[in-house]
Formats: sequence, structure tokens, C-alpha cells
Amino acid sequence: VGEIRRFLRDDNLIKVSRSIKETAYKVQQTRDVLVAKMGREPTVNEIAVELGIPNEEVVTALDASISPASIYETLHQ
Amino acid sequence: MNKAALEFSSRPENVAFARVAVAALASQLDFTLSDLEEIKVAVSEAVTNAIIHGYDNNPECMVRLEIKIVEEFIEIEIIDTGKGIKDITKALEPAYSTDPERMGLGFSFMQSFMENFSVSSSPGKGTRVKMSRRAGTPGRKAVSEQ
Amino acid sequence: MNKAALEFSSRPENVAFARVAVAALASQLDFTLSDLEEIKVAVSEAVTNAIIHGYDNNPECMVRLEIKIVEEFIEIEIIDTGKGIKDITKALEPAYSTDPERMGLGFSFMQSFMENFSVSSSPGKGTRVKMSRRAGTPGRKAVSEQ
Ligand SMILES: Nc1ncnc2c1ncn2[C@@H]1O[C@H](COP(=O)(O)OP(=O)(O)O)[C@@H](O)[C@H]1O
Ligand SMILES: Nc1ncnc2c1ncn2[C@@H]1O[C@H](COP(=O)(O)OP(=O)(O)O)[C@@H](O)[C@H]1O
Ligand SMILES: [Mg+2]
Ligand SMILES: [Mg+2]
Repeated sequence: VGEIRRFLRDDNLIKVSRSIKETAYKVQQTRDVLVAKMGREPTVNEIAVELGIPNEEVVTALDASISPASIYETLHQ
Repeated sequence: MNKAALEFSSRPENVAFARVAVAALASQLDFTLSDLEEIKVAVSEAVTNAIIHGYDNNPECMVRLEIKIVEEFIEIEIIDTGKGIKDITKALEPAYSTDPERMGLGFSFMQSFMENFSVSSSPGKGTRVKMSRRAGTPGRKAVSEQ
Repeated sequence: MNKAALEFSSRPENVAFARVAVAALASQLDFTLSDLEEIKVAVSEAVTNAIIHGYDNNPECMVRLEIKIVEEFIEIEIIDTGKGIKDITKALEPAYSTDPERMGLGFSFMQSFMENFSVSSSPGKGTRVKMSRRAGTPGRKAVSEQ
């Protein structure tokens, strides 16, 4: 069981989001780039495709409900 | 059709939970970030009302959310079995609140951010707010059709 | 205690919804981002099993999730009323799958990422997977206490 955990980490199957704030920033940036390119508001899916991340990550990145521990982790890694 | 129902303790910290859950489902449709933001505000207002007005902040009560995704539409119902609204017409007036410390704009936000909106309520029985919105606003569509 | 229940159509796109919803609730506790990531994997695996094994991908069926937050613990139950598991001991073996195309590691992930884990199932009736995890791993705690 411990090995599965290591296997997952080593193989990067679990991509621990480095920083939710970083993703949130990239989402906003990509939105602006796409607005300029397409002349309209991009959809969540279009932003997700552009960034190569799932829709769900765009959604979670935009919400501020992050635990104190995760903020601590974000600031100190 | 895709549907989901959520039921959660009427605690203020669950407003964030409801927002995120609805946004996660709504993101299955072609909404923009600002569409999602508006839907989240509408949901926050309705859930907050259920918690503070419907249940007087009693954390033992349960708030229910029903979400349906049918074609381009998301339909959301926010249901409580709390104290209900005596005068719905009055409650819907902008800046009307039974609590002098509140702004009384919750229902106005819901109505302006969602396309279809209705409230049914009976005193002592509870309140049901129903709202829906279509993905792909006319503005965006016009541009992409050029 | 804070509790929530979710019920949603057994569609593959709702796995993401379940992940986000559980993470939003779990984030009320002191989990790190990687803790949350692991909890999300465990939930994905259980919900995926309910959809593909329990319900044979029938989108008309409903998957149920029950989440409780009690002190430092999050407890999650994933429930389906699908076909059930005949031999649970076999199903729990790493690399065992009734589908030759699958890896058979879902239950192993759940067990390694959650602290308490149990499955109950009856053929023809359905399956219930229960798992829980405590926030604040000993390692992190030691560091923050220095
Ligand atoms: N779920 C509910 N249960 C009981 N009363 C409600 C509910 N939702 C709204 N109300 C009543 O309607 C009024 C107007 O609501 P709203 O526009 O959200 O303003 P506010 O919440 O700032 O008072 C509230 O002050 C309250 O009296
Ligand atoms: N909810 C469920 N309903 C019916 N059968 C299940 C369910 N969950 C798991 N199983 C059975 O247990 C086996 C092992 O599950 P798992 O470890 O997740 O591997 P995999 O999903 O890759 O087959 C599955 O192949 C399936 O036969
Ligand atoms: Mg209000
Ligand atoms: Mg599996």
C-alpha cells in the first residue's frame, strides 16, 4: 500500500497542484489572452483546454475556499 | 439530462461548498467565468437566505439544492423547510429586508443574474427558490456567429 | 458536526463534480493540498466504480455520497444500488478486476489514501464504501509545533 503511494507520486499520476493561486492567476491571464484573440468571453472549457487542465481545476482555482493548511503549504513550498 | 441534489447542514461555511458544487456542475455547460461568478452569487444569496432567514442560523437544519442540466440550461432550486415568507411581493422588493442590518438585495441579485426566477413559500413550512439560466449568452453568440 | 449528502446521475462527467464537492467540504478541515488531492483520488475511484461496475454505465441511475465532518475527521460514504460485489475479498486484492481492460487498483488507492476503510455489498442490492481520514498528519503537526 505504501508502495502504491510512492508509485503514484513518482510517476506523477497525482499532479499535486503546486499552487491554487498560481492556477487562479493563469486562468485570469488566459482569459484575457483569449478575449483579445476571440473578441468575446471564453468559456470555462476553452480556458481549461488552453491551459491543459481539467474544467474542475479552473472552477476550484477561482474559489477562495482553501484551508489554512493549504495556504501554508502554498506559501512555503 | 444530468441531475444532482445536495443536502447540507445550515452552517454559514457551507455557502462556499454550495457555490463550488454548483459551479462544478455548471462548468459542464458553455459558461464563461463571469457567468459562473454570477450564478455563484445567486446561489450564495439563496443559500444564505435559507440559513439565516429560513432557519434563524440553526445549524441542525438542512438546506437542499436540486440542480438539473437539460441541454443548454442549468436549473437550480434552493429549498428549506424553515419559517417561510409571509409577504413574497414585499420580500422581492429591492432594498426590502426584515432585518434592519441587511441590505435586502439578495432577491434582486438572483433575479438579475438568472434568467428565470420564482419563489414559493408558506409560513411555517418553508421556502423554495427556483432559478435557471441558459449557457451561451445572446451577446457572446452574436459575436461568434459573425 | 457538519454533514452533507450528494446524489447525482451516474455519468462519468459527474466524477469531477464529486471530487470538487468533497474537496470543498474537506477544505473546512486543516488538510494540505496533497491531502486533498489524495482524498479526491479515493473519491474518484469509488464513484467511478459505482458508475461503471455498479450501474454498468447506465446514466439513469443515481450515485449517493454522504459526507460527515466530525472534529478533525472527514468521513465519506459512496453508495450505489447497483449490481453489488460477489466476492469482496477478491475484489479488494490489488490488481484484481472483473474487467480485463482495467488495472484493478481502485480499492488499493482508496485504502492507501484513507485511514479507515470498509466495503459492504450484496449482489443485486448494491455497494457501500465507507472511508475516513483525519486532518493534520503527524508529520505536519510536528513541524508546525516547533
Ligand atoms: N429562505 C427564506 N426564508 C424565510 N424568509 C426569507 C427567505 N429568503 C428571504 N426571506 C425574506 O425576504 C427578505 C428579503 O431577502 P433578500 O432580498 O435576500 O434580503 P436580505 O437577505 O438582505 O434581507 C428577507 O429579509 C427575509 O425576510
Ligand atoms: N460499486 C461497485 N459495484 C460492483 N462491483 C464493484 C464495485 N466496486 C468495485 N467492484 C468490483 O471490484 C473490482 C475491483 O475494483 P477496483 O479495485 O476499483 O478495480 P477496477 O475498477 O480497476 O476493476 C471491480 O473490477 C469490480 O468487479
Ligand atoms: Mg438575502
Ligand atoms: Mg475501480
